[in-house]
Amino acid sequence: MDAANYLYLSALLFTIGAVGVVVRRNAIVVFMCVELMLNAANLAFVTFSRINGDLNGQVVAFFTMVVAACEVVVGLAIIVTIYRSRRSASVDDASLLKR
Amino acid sequence: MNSLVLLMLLPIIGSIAVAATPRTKEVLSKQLALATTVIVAIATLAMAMNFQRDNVDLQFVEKYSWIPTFGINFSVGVDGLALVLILMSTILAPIVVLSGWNEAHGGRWSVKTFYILILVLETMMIGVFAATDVFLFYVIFEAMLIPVYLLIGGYGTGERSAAAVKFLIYSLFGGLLMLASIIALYVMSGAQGGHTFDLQALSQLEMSSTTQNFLFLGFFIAFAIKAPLWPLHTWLPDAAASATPGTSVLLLGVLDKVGTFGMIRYCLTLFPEASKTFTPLIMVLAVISIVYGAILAIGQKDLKRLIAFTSISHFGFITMGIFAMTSQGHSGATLYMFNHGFSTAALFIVGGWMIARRGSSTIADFGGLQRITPVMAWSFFLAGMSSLALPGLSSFVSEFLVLVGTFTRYPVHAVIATFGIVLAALYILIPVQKALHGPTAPGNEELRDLNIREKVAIAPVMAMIIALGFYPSPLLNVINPASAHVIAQMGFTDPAPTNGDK
Amino acid sequence: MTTSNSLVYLIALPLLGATILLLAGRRADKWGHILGTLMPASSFAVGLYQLSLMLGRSAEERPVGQKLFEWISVGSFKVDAGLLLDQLSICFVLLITGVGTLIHIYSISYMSHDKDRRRFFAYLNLFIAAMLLLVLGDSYLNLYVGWEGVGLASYLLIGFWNQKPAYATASKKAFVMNRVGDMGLSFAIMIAFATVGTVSFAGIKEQVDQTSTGALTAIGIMLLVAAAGKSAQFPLQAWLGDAMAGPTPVSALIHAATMVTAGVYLITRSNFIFDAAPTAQLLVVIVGAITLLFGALIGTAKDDIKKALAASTMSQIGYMTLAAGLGPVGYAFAIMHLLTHGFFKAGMFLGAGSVMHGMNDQVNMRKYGALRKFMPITFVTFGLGYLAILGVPPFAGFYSKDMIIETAFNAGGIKGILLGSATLLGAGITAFYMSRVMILTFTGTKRWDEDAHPHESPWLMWLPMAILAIGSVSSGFLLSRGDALVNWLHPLFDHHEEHKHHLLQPIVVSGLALTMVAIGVAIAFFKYSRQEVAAIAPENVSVLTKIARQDLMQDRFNEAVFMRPGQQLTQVLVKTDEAVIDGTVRAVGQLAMSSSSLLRGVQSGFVRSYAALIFVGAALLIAGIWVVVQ
Amino acid sequence: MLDLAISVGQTQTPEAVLFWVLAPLTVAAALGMLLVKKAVHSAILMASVMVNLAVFYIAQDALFLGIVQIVVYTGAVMMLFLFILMLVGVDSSDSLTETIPGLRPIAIVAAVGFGGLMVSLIGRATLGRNAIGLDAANSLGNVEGIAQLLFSKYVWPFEVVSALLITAALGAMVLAHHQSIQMRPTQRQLSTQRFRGKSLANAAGLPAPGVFARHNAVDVPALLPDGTPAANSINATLQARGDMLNSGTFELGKVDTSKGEEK
Repeated sequence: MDAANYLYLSALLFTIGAVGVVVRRNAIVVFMCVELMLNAANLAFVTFSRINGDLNGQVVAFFTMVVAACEVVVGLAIIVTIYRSRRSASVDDASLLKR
Repeated sequence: MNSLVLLMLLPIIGSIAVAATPRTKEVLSKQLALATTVIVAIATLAMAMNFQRDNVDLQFVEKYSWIPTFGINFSVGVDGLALVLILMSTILAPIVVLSGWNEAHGGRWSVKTFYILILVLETMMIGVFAATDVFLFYVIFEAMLIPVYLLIGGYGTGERSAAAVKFLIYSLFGGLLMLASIIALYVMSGAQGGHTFDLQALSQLEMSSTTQNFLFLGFFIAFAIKAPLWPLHTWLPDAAASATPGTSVLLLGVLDKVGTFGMIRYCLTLFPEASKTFTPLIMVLAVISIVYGAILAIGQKDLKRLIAFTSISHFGFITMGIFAMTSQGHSGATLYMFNHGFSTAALFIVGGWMIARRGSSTIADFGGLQRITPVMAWSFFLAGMSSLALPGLSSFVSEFLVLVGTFTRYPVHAVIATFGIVLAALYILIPVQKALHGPTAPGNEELRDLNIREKVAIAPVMAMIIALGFYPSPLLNVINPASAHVIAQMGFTDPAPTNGDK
Repeated sequence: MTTSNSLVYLIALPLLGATILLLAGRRADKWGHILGTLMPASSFAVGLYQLSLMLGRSAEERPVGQKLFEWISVGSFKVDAGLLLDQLSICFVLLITGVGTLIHIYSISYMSHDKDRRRFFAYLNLFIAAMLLLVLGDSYLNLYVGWEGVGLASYLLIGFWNQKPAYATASKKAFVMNRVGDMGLSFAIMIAFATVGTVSFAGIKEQVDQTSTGALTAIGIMLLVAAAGKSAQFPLQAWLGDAMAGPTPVSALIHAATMVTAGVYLITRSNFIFDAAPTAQLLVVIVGAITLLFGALIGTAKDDIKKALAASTMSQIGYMTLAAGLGPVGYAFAIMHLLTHGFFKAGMFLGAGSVMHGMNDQVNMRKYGALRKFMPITFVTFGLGYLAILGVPPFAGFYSKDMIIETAFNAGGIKGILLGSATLLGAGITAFYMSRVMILTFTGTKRWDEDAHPHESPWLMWLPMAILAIGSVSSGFLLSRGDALVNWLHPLFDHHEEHKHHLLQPIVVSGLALTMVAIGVAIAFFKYSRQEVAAIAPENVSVLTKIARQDLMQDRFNEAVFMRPGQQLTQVLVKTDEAVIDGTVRAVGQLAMSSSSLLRGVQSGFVRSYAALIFVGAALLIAGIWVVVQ
Repeated sequence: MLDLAISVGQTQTPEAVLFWVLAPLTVAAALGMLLVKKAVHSAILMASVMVNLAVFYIAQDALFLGIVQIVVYTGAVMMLFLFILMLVGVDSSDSLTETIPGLRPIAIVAAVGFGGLMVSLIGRATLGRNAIGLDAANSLGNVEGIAQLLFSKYVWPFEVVSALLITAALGAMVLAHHQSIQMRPTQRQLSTQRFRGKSLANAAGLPAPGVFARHNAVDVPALLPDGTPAANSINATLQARGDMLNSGTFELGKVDTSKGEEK
């Protein structure tokens, strides 16, 4: 089987994740979509690791996971904070960047 | 003491001393500033005594490596032209400090900040005329905007912030174009014998006429904004109307001269061919400036704006003299720069006193001052007479030289420009009539005449105006060789008398 | 040329006086007028000394020069601060300092009630200095300094009582119109430098032969413009009437005897140019002829005694200009008329001042009448001046004016007849309006205001009047005896002795002139002496009178053609500058603002739209890579 | 493209089967994430994507990562998500109508462009050699291989990432910590507020849910004496989440007072 298929899958998942970030309003879902993009990248790393025959790709994917975990922790904390003050988890409501 | 660098350091040292004074002791900071400027003026005079008049090379040359990576040097030196302008700047500085003793009050910042800014500005004024490294010149050219911006925006009146921003943006725009040209010169110098910013070396560059034209425009537009040439002048009336009188003196008297100085020193030296190409256009703009500035001055209701517009007219004369490319025009233009510094200074200083006393800058609010405050009125009148180039006063010599010099090569331009002298009579006499003559306007009865400090401040200016009107030789002797040198470098000779082609 | 080191004192003394009086301020109030009078008097003494030296030398060696210092020297443009005293300028020097001193003396008394008398004397001294510089300068540029200097002094003196807005306006008007003339002088100097290469009298004179007529004509016309401005000649005459706003001694000194004649000096001084430029010369004659009639006509309708005299001055200078335009034959007569006119007109102005002094500064002649009995000395001195201006023999005007009329007739051809007729007509009208002044002021019934108490002026005032009256009586005879002045001036002018065909014999000319004068006097006598004169000017007068009262519409014309369009242009330009030029600048700012607010729409604040932008950006980046690796 | 073909090991066919079964499922789950209304459903679908990816990792000789993916991601991170979802409102559902005009078309165009270009780029990519496979690298075992790299070559990033993790944990604590802006009112103040307020309506305390109602659950509002439901008897959070039953449905029919009077 062609390892490139994994890459196609990775690209597809990444795109879906990106669309999700743009389209969905619920902050938590947006976050999940970001995770999806990260995972898609991880898949590509793992695949490249296999193609190149060394484990560097897997290590990077591992790091990505850790960073993603950090991001989730902080991100969700932010969501909770926002929710607490605004009673909403919609990213559109937090449009204060405008002014 | 013949070191330009030391001369530049003096005001800086003074400004540090001023900065060290406690905030509450305002008088001390004023006295320190005055002492510094007087010392600088004396030092400059002493230097001028040692200047060799007939030597057309740069003198008092000093060169220190500054940013070796880019071949940038801190190099200074003066010829007759630069010396005269430095002399003017350093003589004006103490007069500005003394005449505007109280104008820093009511500013946004403290009094001592005002004097620190003035002193820093003085250093830059010397540096900008003395710089012989194009990069150094550019840095000072732009850096000068900062103190002036702060002086207008922080201590001015009326719409001072808007005026300061307008001034800054206009100047920055011009400076940007010049920077582009300077970088281009630098890059080209790399291909022709090594990267350098040295003026002498850059003037030897060979470049195609198209390149020269574009680079010339980059420099020229920057200078045309500085020495407001129609139609790039609209920042000046706003800035002058909002600035304190002292700032206006430095702005119009010295800073704007950087424009006309730059035209001679940089435009003509670096791009002789392009200068010739653009001369017809520039001459037309200069003539328009003369007439246009004069007509607009006639139409002004605000004293400061009026003076600003008269300066636009005068800068038209200077530009015309420069590009007429005759020795009379050129020397006249240089002398005009010097004389204009003093006559405009007198107008602004005395006008500023009038405005400060009356609390209004509208001309119609004055009236009958000649009877209430005779000394002040006479000072204003004399300054006005100098501004309209009355023979016997300094401006006449320069204005007439410019006209004669222009006439020999561009008779039509000179003839139209001469109409400016009738308009000058109007724009001076109208405010004189409204402000000094006529019945005493209500609210003016109690105005005080000049006090001792003010008399001491204005006396040297008046003396200069009269003395140079009758005996301009000391200056002309310094200016002539430099002017002749530039004309000769450009490959021009004065037109010979035609005898009407008989 | 002989040099003399004392010429500079002629100018320096009054200049020193002016400086001291201006700088000393109120401290000099007590003695200012004395110093102010001593200065021109000592100048006069220096002048006399110079004259005596001059008389001791042969005609060719009479001119003396003095180089003070190098004034302007740039390239080939070299002008020294140099003075030149020759036969022509000594006439002026003596006239200026002599009449000047008398008028200073007169002013001591005339201005005694004015608390600014010191300032008045300072201005007068300044004027004397400038006027002397004008006539002593050895180049056009030096002359120019004096030229504008007298303009400044005139401005200051006309506006001496500038607390009255009308007076301030009058002074401004005078200065501005003079500046128009000065512009002509500038042009002349510029053309001279560009074509001849020098601006000194001697230098240009030397090269006249090598210079084209076109250039000389241009210089000549420009000099004429200058002369017209300074001497109130057509078309720059409008300021003179208003200049009467100044104190009367000023009108006598500046606007009758000296400054206004500077134009005639300029033309005579430039004789070598005009002689070589017939077109310019013709224009000079035309301007002179028009002005002499113009002024005379205005004079007939003026009720203001000073304005009537001013109109007369304008007319008389028209005579001089005309004479100067007639070439070598006319220069000396122009100067002679200038000198005699300096005496009688100054005397009459001082007389008018004396009348005003006694009549509470009333200037309206219709409010005078029968003053002969109350002011006998004034009447006599004024009357002598009157006889002189009429040209009644043997008074001064007879000699000088008849010479001009005669020369005009002898100009030849149709030109001579036209000019001669104009001068004759002018003489008649002059007789009419001067008689009118005489009759209205000194004879007839009292038409005074109630608070008027006319009295003779103090001796300080009538003494100068008397001296001038003596001059009015005798100067013509003295100057023309044995052609004294003509011979004196002869070396300066290229007098080619051409014995032209004399159209009319001198005696015929005198007869004609006297007839015209008699007619004029008679008309005035019947109109004003035989009929009751209204104290208030009648309104139901002919259109011509109305026009004449309005100075032949000269102000209307200037207003309609120059002033109002000028004002409108100014207003339009002020608005244009604001709206168009600054508007463009502001529009650029606005453009930046509006485009930024447009772009700000992209920054909606919605995280998702930023994310979308990032996404689009990423897509574009990939597209870029795609294209690159193609 | 052929260069990328893998000719390693004998697991070729089974892997292909695995891929072609799971890949569509993964894509479908991912798409579903986009399309479902409820966040909880999205989370479940996300979890399934992650499990699938874990399988793919294992299939590609990344045993360690596969396990970590399940343990850390699916186990911990997704649980965190669900936890927050519960906190925020487990049932709340998004409306899928777009509120920012033009965003959805832009997103779709960008997605098509991005995805298409990506796929075509991958399709055109050449490596210049055959894929190597991890057999050699994993000779000591996958975990040991990764450990060797992690503690030698990547030890510095590893340490940095650990610092990052700790910082993030701290940050989350700081963020989630509620800062009281004003003093907590004392009992006395609360009491004053209650009795000296504008009205005495709530002086006796809010009604408890379920009072006089047909049910006594927390999401059933109390009924007022006239039979109307009292909305303020229910916790505000329940209302905000929309978890409250419509109080109107609990309204009693109009009480016939006249009859009651008779009885």
